[in-house]
Amino acid sequence: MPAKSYRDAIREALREEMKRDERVFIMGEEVGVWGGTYAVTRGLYDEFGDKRVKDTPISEAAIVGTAVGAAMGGLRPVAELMTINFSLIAIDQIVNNAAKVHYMFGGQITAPVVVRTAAGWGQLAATHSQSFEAWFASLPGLIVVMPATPYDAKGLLKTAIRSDNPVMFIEHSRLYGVTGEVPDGDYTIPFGRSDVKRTGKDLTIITYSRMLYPSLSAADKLAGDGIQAEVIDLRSLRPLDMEPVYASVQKTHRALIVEEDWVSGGMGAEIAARIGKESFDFLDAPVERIGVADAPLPYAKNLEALAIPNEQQVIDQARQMVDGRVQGRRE
Amino acid sequence: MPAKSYRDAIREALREEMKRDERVFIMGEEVGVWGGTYAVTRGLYDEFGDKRVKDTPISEAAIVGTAVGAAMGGLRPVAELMTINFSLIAIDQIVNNAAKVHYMFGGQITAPVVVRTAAGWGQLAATHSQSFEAWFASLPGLIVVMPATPYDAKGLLKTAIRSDNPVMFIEHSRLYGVTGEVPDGDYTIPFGRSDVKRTGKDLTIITYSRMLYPSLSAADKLAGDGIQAEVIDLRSLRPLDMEPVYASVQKTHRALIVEEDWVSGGMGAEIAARIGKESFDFLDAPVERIGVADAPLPYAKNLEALAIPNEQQVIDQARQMVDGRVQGRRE
Amino acid sequence: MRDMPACGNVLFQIFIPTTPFRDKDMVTSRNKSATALDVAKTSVTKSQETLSREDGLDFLRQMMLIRRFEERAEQAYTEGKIGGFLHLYIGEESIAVGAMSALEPDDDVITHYRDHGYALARGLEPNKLMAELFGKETGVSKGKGGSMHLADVERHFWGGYAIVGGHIPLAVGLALASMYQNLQRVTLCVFGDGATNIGMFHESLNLAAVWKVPLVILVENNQYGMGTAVARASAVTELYKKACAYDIPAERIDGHDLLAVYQAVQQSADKARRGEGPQFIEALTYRFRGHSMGDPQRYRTKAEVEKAREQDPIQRFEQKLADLHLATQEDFEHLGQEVNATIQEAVDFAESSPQPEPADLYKDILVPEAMEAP
Amino acid sequence: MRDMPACGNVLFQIFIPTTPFRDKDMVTSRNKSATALDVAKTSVTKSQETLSREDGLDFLRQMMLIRRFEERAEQAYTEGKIGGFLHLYIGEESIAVGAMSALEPDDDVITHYRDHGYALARGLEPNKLMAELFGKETGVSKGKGGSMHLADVERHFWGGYAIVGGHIPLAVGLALASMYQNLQRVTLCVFGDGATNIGMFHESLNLAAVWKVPLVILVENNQYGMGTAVARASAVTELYKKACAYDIPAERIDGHDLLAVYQAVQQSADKARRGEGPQFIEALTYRFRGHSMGDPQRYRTKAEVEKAREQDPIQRFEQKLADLHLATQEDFEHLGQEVNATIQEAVDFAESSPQPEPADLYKDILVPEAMEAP
Ligand SMILES: Cc1ncc(C[n+]2csc(CCOP(=O)(O)OP(=O)(O)O)c2C)c(N)n1
Ligand SMILES: Cc1ncc(C[n+]2csc(CCOP(=O)(O)OP(=O)(O)O)c2C)c(N)n1
Ligand SMILES: [Mg+2]
Ligand SMILES: [Mg+2]
Repeated sequence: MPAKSYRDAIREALREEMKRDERVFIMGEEVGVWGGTYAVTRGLYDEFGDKRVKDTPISEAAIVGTAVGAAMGGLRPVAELMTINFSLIAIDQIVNNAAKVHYMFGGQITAPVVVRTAAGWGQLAATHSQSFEAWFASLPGLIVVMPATPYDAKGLLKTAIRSDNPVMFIEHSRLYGVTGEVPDGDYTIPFGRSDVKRTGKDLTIITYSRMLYPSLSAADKLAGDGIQAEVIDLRSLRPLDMEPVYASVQKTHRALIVEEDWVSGGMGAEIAARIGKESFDFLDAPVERIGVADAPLPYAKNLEALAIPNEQQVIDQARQMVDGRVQGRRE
Repeated sequence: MPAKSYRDAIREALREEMKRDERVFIMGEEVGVWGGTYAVTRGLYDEFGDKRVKDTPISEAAIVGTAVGAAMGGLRPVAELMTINFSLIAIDQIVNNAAKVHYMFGGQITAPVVVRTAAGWGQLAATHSQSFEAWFASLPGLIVVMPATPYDAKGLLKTAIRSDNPVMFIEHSRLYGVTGEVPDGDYTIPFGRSDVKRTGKDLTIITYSRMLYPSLSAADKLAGDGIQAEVIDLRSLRPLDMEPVYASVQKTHRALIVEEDWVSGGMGAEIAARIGKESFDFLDAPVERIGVADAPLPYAKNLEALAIPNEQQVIDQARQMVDGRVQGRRE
Repeated sequence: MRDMPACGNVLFQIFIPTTPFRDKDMVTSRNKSATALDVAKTSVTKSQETLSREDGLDFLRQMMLIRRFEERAEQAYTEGKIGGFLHLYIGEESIAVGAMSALEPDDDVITHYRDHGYALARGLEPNKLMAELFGKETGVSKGKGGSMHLADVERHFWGGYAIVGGHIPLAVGLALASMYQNLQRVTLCVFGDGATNIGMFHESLNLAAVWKVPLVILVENNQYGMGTAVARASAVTELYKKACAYDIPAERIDGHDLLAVYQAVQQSADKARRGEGPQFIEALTYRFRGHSMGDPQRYRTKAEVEKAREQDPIQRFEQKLADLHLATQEDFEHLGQEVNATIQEAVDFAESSPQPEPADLYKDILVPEAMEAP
Repeated sequence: MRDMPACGNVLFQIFIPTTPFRDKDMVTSRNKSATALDVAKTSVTKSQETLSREDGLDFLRQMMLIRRFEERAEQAYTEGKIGGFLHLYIGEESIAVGAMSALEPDDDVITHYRDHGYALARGLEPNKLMAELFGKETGVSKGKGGSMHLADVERHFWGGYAIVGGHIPLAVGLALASMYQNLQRVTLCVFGDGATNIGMFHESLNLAAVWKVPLVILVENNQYGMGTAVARASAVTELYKKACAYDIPAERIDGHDLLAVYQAVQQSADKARRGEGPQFIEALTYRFRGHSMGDPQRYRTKAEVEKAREQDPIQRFEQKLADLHLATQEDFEHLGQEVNATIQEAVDFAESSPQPEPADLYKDILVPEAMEAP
């Protein structure tokens, strides 16, 4: 399979779906002439023209709401919110329209809209470094995916575009350059399938999006110490596929969640709560969570580096958890 | 102590604080001439006039943002959002301004604003029956309180108004008529103090806001069966005071969380995750969660009744958990 | 001195009443003679001159149907058979009937929570509407939506929405879908005076104008957003002037004049259909009842309401039909009986319909995904 | 035919360039002679006729300081010493300097992320500003804010904000605080053309006008919001006309004419101070650099930028001073050296300042609560 970047994989999915289905179009700030601020949509405006690739004014509520309305009216909009931080301005449209119209009108209306957006950071300071996936994942009526690899990104975006449901498709600004094997042409990945990205028997690391990478590299280093970590990439946050997690914990007896969000109220809270219930009889140590420092993100490089979780934290936490096993921590 | 309604207790706090401090004022939709759609601010417009009690246009982002700006400029605004559902329109102002300005500018700016709003339901359908307290509670830089009793409401609102921090003060539309003992005159309740509303040794029920009442009445009924439930009212959701919870679970070995929010990603997720970690060695059964059905709220009365947690569910769940103990469920 | 942008270079002046408006204060800027329109789908304009007895009686019947529907709904509400919020449209019926009659069947309509009038005028069955208010399985939205969320996609009636202004961007999207697919459809989007102050109004109108989508905005200026009078909430009280910030053609009409509404909507829809982009209509009206059930109405006097009631659109239209010798008191009484029977049937239907099944709580949250695991 | 609201009953016409604007296309509606103002706090109006050498050189110095600051910041960015987003103001300096000079020291100022010019013109120390960009503890915001979040509350400079339009309601609140406390303070709120399309703009202007708060809105129309030309994003391209939807007096000025900016802001501030409510100024300008570092600038031609550069506000102001015989080339060179030295010192200060302490990560999240458990 050819190696492609996460960015190119996403663009490929967009392009192929636009060619496949006339109803698919893109709208958002700077998606056209500029080519997308993260260059994801580069070239599409030239190829498809301004009917299919629509630049918008800076008005996130109108962007999402218009996309939802167009979806109701029979189109397949892919709306881009430049970053997930700006989704707050549009969140009423996501919560109260996208995720509600199907149910609230007794099933007669569908809103097959995809909202693409990007989490991320990089000395962008407090208002531009947030990650609200856990909020979206709490909403019945919405599908939330957050792929980590180019392969998953392409396959899941195609599924999202073809789905009759509203989908939040959350990318990550620091993954766009990451490469991986991506088939040319068509393939899809269903929602709600967690993916075991590495197998192991001593510890289960549950993660998604960019945190997959420090988790995997931590697992490599841990293997050098004789600790075999299983790494599970959730990929979909709603529906959330916990079966592979429970199966893994039944084997490893230890679960560590690694997310790039505030720990308090993040995805890890829900995952830990579910493991705590469903794997109660199998846990040999408390479920641990690693995430962003419980502070607004600072601009200063050194402080930001302290705030974002990294490989070393994963290694340290994993070691401590497994040592706990060795020492027979459980009473 | 005189008995007062939750509504009157809140009004009393507002009135007393307005008399105490010229800088305190109220703004929001229908807070003035109408007297508040839930009649909370009734009479204040007549007493204080339109400088201190300001009706606003329907523009939630401007309401909260203007209040934050006025707080930065030296006032003590109490902004009302008619219901917590409409907070979504203002959420960018809460997240990115109220909760950020102090940190982002290195401590030089403060935003001593109170945003009062009400959760609730009552055949109001999908967009008007939501409860987003868990979202707000995930935000560093914000204080979130959600009182259940008239006494707590008055004391916490006074603390909120006097605090130099931004506070989300979340009331409940179905509690306004509830009465309880409330002292005349001044008293305050600090943030971050969970309150044990009933003691017990067999099971810890952790709850807040309206769910305190079915939890307490369930506890009464359970007592008839010889099950003594301890009921803890969190009161503040951020800061979240977990010490009384851990202390209780150390005694009861069982924790049940009852919330009036979707279970998935609700406050209960964070609480369960923390108990799972901090009380790992003391739990004799999985932490259980009771909350709203995982669906948008329907209008139909019978369906809504199915969706909202009730006393019976608490009783059933508690019995099951305690029976588990009796049967020595732990491996 | 500096320039004060004079918005609305109007050819007419309307007195905005602080006390209830009077008919004689209301004129419209509309050119009374219908212009010949060069599109296929143009309805025949109905003016005072061309109004037939049949159309006149039908308009009246629809208004009476809405009135009676709501009176019975109000009664059912006090009996505890309807819950939640119930927003009555009483006094404003001429707008919904005039507007719906002016549209093509496949034009898209989307409105706010005060939606009974639009639903009925759009031809939704009274039985299913009343059942929806009763929260029954047979309701248009299967009992999931209630009074504020009536919809019928087959009739291109996209529903009532309860977040003020929240449906305006949806309307832009519906209009875009029509344009994108080269359909001849126009979207009509209805909301109140209060909604013109929310950000989504601004974002949506701007986007609609930039993209020139076939959208007709119909603002029902009933003088109040809940208890807040227009002048206390909006810096500009002639609301049609807000359209100037988007270069959208706008006009203000007497909403209690059914034919004026009909003509304004028809002409605006034709323009939008022709590709002239969004159009804006402000219809002056007055809400005879409280905002919803249980409104203490401290914000206005009884006298003001009484005065406004003198301009009841139904009475006015009856008078017009009588003046034009198109109908008699007897016709009106006959219609009244017909309408009463229809509504009685609707109430009976609603009463006797089953509640949704418990399992319906979890139905229609998501469309089942076609895609399964590989 | 129906009424098209003609917004902005203007006494003047400005050609909006699709290619870069030229000076001669720009005129302002401003009455050149300053009106006598009946408030205590009125600054002396600076016009071409009354400009002193001292003021002239000071204005120039400030513009040069901003320019040099940003050139060095750009360099530091490419060296990896500054991170995140860096939005240069190069080409727009006349607006910040003109505007800040026209305000009283205790007037409140709040702006967007393109804030270096305002911070410097408001008198914040270059050392502390550069240190902020370098993410150092000695920065104005202790390294927590960076380029987009410069503030100094002592100078009533409430900061730069990075959510487009998100600070506009804050400005309304600051102005309300001033009015509420009977202070003579005016709030100046700055943002770009792109921000006029967001809902918060609409909500804020309406509320400001309804409450008549002492607010001056200053829109920097630099022709683009990122890569989107005004006409592609805004249905009305003469942005001052948007104020008509709120009955706010508005004007459009040549932003590259420092004295025009000065006068417009001063007069608007005086009116707001006198209780005439919010005022609106649209200053036409052009951004010489990319939106931020790493802008591929596909949305405009090199030629367009080159053409615009001919109207460099610094060069124009030097020319004006020379024409008025207020200063010579030698003065300009001298100023250049002075400014270079100041900025070199700022860079040295920033370089040698310590990073924040690790513990600072958790500092200033909340103000410690006075209240303790009973
Ligand atoms: C965003 C939002 N804010 C507040 C409310 C509460 N609310 C419901 S209707 C209404 C008044 C709307 O007035 P208007 O737009 O004039 O319509 P009318 O009810 O007069 O027909 C308000 C404030 C809401 N539903 N949504
Ligand atoms: C709500 C929001 N949407 C999008 C962005 C991304 N963004 C940052 S600056 C900008 C352009 C703003 O243009 P304008 O208001 O004209 O100001 P200028 O940068 O030209 O000075 C955009 C879209 C943002 N920061 N906030
Ligand atoms: Mg109204
Ligand atoms: Mg700009």
